[in-house]
Amino acid sequence: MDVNTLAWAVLLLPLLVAASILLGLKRWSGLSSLVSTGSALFTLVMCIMLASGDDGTAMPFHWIQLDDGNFTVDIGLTLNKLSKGMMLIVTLIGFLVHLFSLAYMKDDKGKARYFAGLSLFMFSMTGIVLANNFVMMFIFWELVGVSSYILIGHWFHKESAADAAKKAFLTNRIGDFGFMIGILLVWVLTGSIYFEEIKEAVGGVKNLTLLNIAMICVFCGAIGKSAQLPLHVWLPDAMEGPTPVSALIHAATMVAAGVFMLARVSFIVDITELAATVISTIGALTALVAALMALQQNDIKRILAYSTLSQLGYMVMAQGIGHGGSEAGMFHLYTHAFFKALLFLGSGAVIYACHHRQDIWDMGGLRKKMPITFWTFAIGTAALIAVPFTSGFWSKEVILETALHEGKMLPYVCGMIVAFLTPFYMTRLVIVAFTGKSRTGDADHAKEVGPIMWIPLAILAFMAIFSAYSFISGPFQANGHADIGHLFSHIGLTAILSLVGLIVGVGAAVFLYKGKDEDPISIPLFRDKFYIDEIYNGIVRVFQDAVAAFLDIADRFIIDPVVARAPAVGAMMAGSFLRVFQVGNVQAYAFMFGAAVVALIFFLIL
Amino acid sequence: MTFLFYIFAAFALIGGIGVVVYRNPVSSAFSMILSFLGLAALFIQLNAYLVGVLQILVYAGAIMVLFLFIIMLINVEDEEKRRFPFFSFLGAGGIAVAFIALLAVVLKRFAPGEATIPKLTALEGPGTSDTHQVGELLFSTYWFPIQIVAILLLVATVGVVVLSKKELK
Amino acid sequence: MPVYFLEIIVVALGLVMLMVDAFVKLEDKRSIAWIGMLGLSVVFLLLFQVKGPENTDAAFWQFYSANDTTALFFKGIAVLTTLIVLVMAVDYSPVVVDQTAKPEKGAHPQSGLGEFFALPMFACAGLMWMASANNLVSIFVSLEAVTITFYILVTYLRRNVGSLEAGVKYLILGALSTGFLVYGFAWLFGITGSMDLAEITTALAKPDINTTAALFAFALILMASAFKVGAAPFHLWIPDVYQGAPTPITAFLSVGSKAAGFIVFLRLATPFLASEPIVGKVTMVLTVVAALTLLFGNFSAIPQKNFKRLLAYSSIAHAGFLMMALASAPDKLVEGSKLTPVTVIAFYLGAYLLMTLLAFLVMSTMRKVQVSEEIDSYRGLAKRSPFLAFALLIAMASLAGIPLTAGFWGKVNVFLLAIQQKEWLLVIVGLIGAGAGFYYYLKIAASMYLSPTEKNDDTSAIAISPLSRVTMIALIVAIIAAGFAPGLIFGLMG
Amino acid sequence: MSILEIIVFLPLLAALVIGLGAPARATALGVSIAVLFASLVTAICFAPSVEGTMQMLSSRALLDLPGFPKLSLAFGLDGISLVLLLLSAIVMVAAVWIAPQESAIKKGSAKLYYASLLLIGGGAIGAFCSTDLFFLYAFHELALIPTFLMIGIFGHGENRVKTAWTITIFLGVGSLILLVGLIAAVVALGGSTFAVADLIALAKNPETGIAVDSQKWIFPLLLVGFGVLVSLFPFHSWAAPAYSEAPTPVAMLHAGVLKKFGLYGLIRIAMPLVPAGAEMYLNVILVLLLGNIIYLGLVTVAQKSLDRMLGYSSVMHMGYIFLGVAAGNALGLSGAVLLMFAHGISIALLFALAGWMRDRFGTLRFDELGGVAKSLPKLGLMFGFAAFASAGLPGFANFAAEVAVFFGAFQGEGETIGWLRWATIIALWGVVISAVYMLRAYRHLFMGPKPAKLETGADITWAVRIPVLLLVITLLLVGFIPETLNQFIRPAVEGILLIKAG
Amino acid sequence: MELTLNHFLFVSGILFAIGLSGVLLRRNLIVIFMCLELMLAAANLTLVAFSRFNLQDGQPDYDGHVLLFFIITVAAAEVAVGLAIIVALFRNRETTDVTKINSMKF
Repeated sequence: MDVNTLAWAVLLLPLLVAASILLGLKRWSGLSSLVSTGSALFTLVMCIMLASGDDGTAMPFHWIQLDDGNFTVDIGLTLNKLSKGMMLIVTLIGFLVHLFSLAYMKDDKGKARYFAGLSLFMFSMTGIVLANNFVMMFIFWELVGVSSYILIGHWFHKESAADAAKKAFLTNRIGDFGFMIGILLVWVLTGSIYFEEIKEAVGGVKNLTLLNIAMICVFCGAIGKSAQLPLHVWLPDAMEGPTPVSALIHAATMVAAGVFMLARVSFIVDITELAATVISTIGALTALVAALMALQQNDIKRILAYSTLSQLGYMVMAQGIGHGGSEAGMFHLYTHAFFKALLFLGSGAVIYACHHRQDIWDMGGLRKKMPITFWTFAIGTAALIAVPFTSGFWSKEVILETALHEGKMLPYVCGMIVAFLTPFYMTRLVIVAFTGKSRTGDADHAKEVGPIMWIPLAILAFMAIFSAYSFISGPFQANGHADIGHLFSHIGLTAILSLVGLIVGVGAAVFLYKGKDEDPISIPLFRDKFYIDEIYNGIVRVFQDAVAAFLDIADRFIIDPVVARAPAVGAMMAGSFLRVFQVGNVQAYAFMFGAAVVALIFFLIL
Repeated sequence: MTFLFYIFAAFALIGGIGVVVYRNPVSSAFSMILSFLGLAALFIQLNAYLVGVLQILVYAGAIMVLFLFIIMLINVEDEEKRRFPFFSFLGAGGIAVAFIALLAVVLKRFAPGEATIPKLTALEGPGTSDTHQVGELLFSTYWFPIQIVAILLLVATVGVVVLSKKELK
Repeated sequence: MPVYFLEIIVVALGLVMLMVDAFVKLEDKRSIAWIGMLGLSVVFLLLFQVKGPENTDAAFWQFYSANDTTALFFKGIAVLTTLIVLVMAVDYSPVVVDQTAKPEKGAHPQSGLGEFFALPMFACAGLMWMASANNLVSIFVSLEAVTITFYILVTYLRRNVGSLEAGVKYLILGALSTGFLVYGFAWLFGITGSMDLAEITTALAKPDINTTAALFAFALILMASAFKVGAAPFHLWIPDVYQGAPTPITAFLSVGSKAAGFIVFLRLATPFLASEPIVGKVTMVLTVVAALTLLFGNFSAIPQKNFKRLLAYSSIAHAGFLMMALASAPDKLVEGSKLTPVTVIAFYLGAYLLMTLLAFLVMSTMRKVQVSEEIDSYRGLAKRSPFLAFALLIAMASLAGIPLTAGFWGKVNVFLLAIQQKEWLLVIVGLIGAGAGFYYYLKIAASMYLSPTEKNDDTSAIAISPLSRVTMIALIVAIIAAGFAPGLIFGLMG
Repeated sequence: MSILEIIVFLPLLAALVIGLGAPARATALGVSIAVLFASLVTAICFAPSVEGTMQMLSSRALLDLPGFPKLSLAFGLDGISLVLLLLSAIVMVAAVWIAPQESAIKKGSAKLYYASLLLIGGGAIGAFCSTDLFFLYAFHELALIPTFLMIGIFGHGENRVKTAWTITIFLGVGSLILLVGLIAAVVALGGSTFAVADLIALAKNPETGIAVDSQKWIFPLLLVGFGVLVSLFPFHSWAAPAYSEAPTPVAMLHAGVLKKFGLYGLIRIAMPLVPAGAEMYLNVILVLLLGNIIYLGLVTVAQKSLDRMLGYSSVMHMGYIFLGVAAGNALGLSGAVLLMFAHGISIALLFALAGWMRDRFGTLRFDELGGVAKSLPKLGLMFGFAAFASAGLPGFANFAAEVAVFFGAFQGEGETIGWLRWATIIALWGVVISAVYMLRAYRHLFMGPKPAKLETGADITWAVRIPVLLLVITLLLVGFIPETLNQFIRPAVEGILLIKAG
Repeated sequence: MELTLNHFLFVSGILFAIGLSGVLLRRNLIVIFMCLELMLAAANLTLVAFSRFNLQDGQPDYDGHVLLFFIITVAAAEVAVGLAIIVALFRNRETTDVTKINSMKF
């Protein structure tokens, strides 16, 4: 297979699988899941082949041609360092999630639908990664939204799942609103929607203010997809989906899309200072706020979700700090993908073992019952809290270093604080969930999961530790700053502070939570997520539902009456009035005739 | 001449007013005959002898007799015991006055109306009488309308017969 | 064959019918109508055969316009109307027999029916003369011939209070309008010194004409003409008279009389419109009358509950559209254009004939099964007789001016003319009127199709006589055909 | 007989034949399938040419009198009308096919029902195929009375008669205003012809074109006239109740097909004949279309039952098409035409499913329904397709069209944000709004727990699936490969722009 | 004062107006009908006056007279029919009061 066919196959295979499941394969749900997983493996293999191939653009498909061909939207597949590396992450994590799901979703009635959704998700994500233009990216961007809707709402008969799916989609839509405006503005300014052409033209844009605005608008898309403040609210709720889905969404797809997109257009960010500042600030704030929220969560998946938010904050922040920040962010995305997938799948295994209990205070003592899970989970945690020499350590270090180097103090300070917080809440999680005594019967009866589940965990654990080293990151082409040697020679303030943070955080957590059966501290502000959801609900209720209801009433009682009813009533009244003349008396008629004649004469001769 | 004009005009107008104001239909009918006589005299003053005679024969004679006959036939009582309702009176009078006022304006602006009665220059010799002239016109030039009127009269006859057929009680 | 033979044939037919009624013993006097129908059909066909005379010197032609295709078209309208009125009259005859005087012993049980068929023939002849009349005298006599015949026909149902009342109203107001007409004619004769319309036109066009007197005469004549065609504010008699008159006669009045009234109106108005000094005011008055008519007709119809009365208002409304065409001053017309008030009015009346007669046909058929003429009594007609309901639906659609019916083209032409002449006031009022029209015409459709029947309603099927059915089908086809191809009606104008 | 004459008159004749006694359903279905087939054949035979001129012309002169505009029964297609012809044919098949699912069909005579459907559909087809202004207008009006009867007799709910009145009077008056506008345009162009092509040629010529002074008031007439037919804000209040209470096939045909006539007219008639007028009123149009998108979008959000929500959503989406038209460039117009097609199919699909649900569940109120997708997964899937299509998700035709519209509205010189761009930005928020209400509806109807009272019965059968799939597949096909239709639209739009350019 | 055309026209007009006012004022149908005849007669005076003042070859314009002849004839026919109608009405309703004939209105 040549590169061209290969790229197209990578894109279309998941779609084909999703469609075929939908069209009839779903009757055999087992077969469906196998086909889906097989296709994920196959895609992974193809991506590996692609990664070793040349860069370039696969022959495009003219999706739509307008304006007599002056405006053409292609489905064109770009193969470059960035996209090929990203594809590997996506397909690898994707495959592992598929594999894990085989076991996790074994008894689910909607298994076929689930796997169709997964395949669709893979398709959408592939599209984003390979897109060579904004519109195509937007198309798949939206499709990711749909796929997430399907997967988060997999158990749609549950109110919470249904609401979460809707919320995720709508929040993303709001981001997309900005994204589309951004695309349009960039198009207006540079005259193209193709990344390559924009890259060439962007230097010549005169109206830099508008370009900044455009970039901020584009960033809105990332805010939505990557769940940055203030559109982060969908992500914790998205935990209503099956856990492997969370792993997929949080690790390699969807949320990564935003960061990826920013990296894709880094050439614009490079020349738009204001936009860059906005990006880094929002990223930093997200990292901080999410970490604070994570401190007080009890649901195992939610803790992980907030940690994801926090880590995404790092990545996005990195995109805005300029000069190498973009690569740093992508590097963190890459390492994070593995350990976060690991953590989620691990938590999935835990939840599975505990009969779908998710509250960490309902668990406890799982270390002994599920050793493999525990150890892999611990490795993942270590990477997340940036224990030195794990992958997470390196990638975070790079970001903070760059921020410091570029003199972006706000991101740097925020990042540093998060470095204190992350070890704390992750340690809290591990201690509460895995150590001590089992607090419920479900936890008590938990057993180690089967190999289909733990094999992915093991693979990911390996990656969580070693992915930052060039023997792995090389093939993934995410090696920008993974020059470990360089980092070693550079241990300075940042590394020391990080280490301090790690120690303080872990220590505090151990001190506070060791052997506890309930949370010794309570900070409602954090637990209730700064009341942002409530505020949003209020806004939606006031500014949307109330206004909508008001407008509905206005429509019924003002517009309709004025435009339609009033003339009708007027005509009726005129009719009733004119009937007055028809009194039925001949003399009255004659009188009116006479009067009319007199009036007529009067008018005519005077 | 002028004197006679005013006399006959007064006849006609007073007769007309009588038609309107007498409560008894029979009185109305008689004052109408008076009015028609006055009119006939005015016609004759205008050298329209045939028309004047016709006015008396047909209108004052035949038509008014018919009216009187019907009044008698259906034996209408003095149904208008009351005076005319004020507003009817006002309305009818108002329209009449307005009409006359407007007519006065029209006549004031109607320059040909200032002409005095022109002299008839060709009233000598046989066949110059108005009866002769009108008769000739009627049965030569106007033969076609005459035919239509004939049909009209036929229709009227049939209609009257149909409408006043005796009712079987 | 010369044109004037047509009237002679019609009159002769009428006489024959009277004779047959009087001297031939007939089982069923309805067969008299057949004489008329057959005769009129022949006359209608002959309309296409006639040609003008070679020699127009004779005195006769002062009173009867020759070589006038418009007149021929209106004669056609008169003949066709009468023909269909006779069809209706046959259906309606039981009512006539019932509502006229009970015959004496030994007399024919249908005594009085023969005249009911014969009189329309004379009216028809009168209408045809009106179409050709080009002299004040012939206009007057033919107009009166028609009017007096209608006095009789409207009052025909002597045992019916409504009919009598309608007759009296028509009589009084008709005579009043005749008075104004005569007075106006006198003045017109006085200031122009002529009875011939052509000469009057020339006389009025002189710049030194006394404008005040001319306008005075115009006002008087306008009153009478407006009365005949039912233009506001001289339309007030129409609803009452239409409601009371026997249904076929109402149809006759609303189509035949109106059509003839319009051609007379046209002929009488033309000299004034051609007169430079007064045309401005004349047009303005016509505009106001047209606008008033549109408003009165259309709005008054909205709250109407009686179907016949509704059609009366509809006839006023249509008079409004016709007046709109008339008021679109012809002095600004494009050279050589056939888009003139005359053609537009003729077309409109042709279309109006088809749709109005169709409605009345349905109505007179319905009269056999129910006395009520309330709109509500058409409830459930769609189930009782889908055909009748459909026929009425088409009639209403056409009256409302729904496209692809003849009525739509009528309106389009009127609007074309009015817009071409920049009569914006009329266009706006016409628009409002036509909009209101949708409502009240569809009210009938709503009653037939949408209203649920109630317990006491008769839901039995309705028998339609074959003759009526054929006529209805012919009218439906004609309405739709003319809706697709208005050229069909224009073609009849030559 | 040319193929277009056959396509146009076949449904009308079929209506007549049904009236005369032919089996109603079989005839209607057969004829509509035949029409669809013939339309597809037409599309295949259609040569997408660069000039975008009319093809498949046929003409029969009907009136040629001096002074009167020349009238002929003339048909022809360009890319735009071809697309709309296809839309009509597809929706008509679906509507006729799904009609027996309506239990309301028993309220009156089936003959009347199917004949009316054919008249509505056939009228729309006739309007799109006509190249004569008069017939273009007249064929559209053919639907007026059948719609009145259909809603009044077979409609849903207590208010159906009132609703029938509202829509009929509204549309009737709207089309009268339109008629006056059209006549005014014809007269202003010399009043010599009704042939659209000739009128356009006259308008193009600076000597015979309409003076700017006249355009100033002719265009508003046309805008209001066409606007009422399209339910342009604030002339929209007929639409939602009518669609929610109409029998399902009528709602499908009306919302899906007939409504597009007004937009078609704006593109085909108003813009070429009175281009200067269109320019003058651009900002007014922008305000009104934002009224459609934002105001009515929010009103849609406030709806409490599916049918009314769909009704309002259909009104709301007209705003986007107007945006494309207002953009007035190739991108915007192509987008508008494509969106007309896409919206037509998707709204027909939504109404088809909603109607089916109303019939089964007895209600469409959100608070009385829920969790339907669990027991009726196929319905849930199909509705999901429809809802996402309507919300403008990629993969469906609507998305491609909306993208084109937005790009069209943004196109132009300059690096500033003018009125049109501001309007576009505001309009983009409508995308969020439509997602809000569509997802809310889906959430309320299909997700969450099922109310105990709700009996769902069996899932959709093939009798429903076939028409539904027909529509879904069309949406997907055009969504994935917009060029299937765009190849026709592009040259046609170019043609119109050439006219505009003069 | 010399007699002028206007004298005749004015008298005619006044008579016409009187007739009109009678039509509006009187209740009795027969009298109303008489007033209508009065109006016709008044119009006739105008006609004759104009005939007399518009000389044709030194003679009055007899066309006017002819028209008048027709008017009288028609009026006679009208009276006949009208009275028949009134009689028919009277037979049915026992009244000739015009204000009572208003069963149909609005």
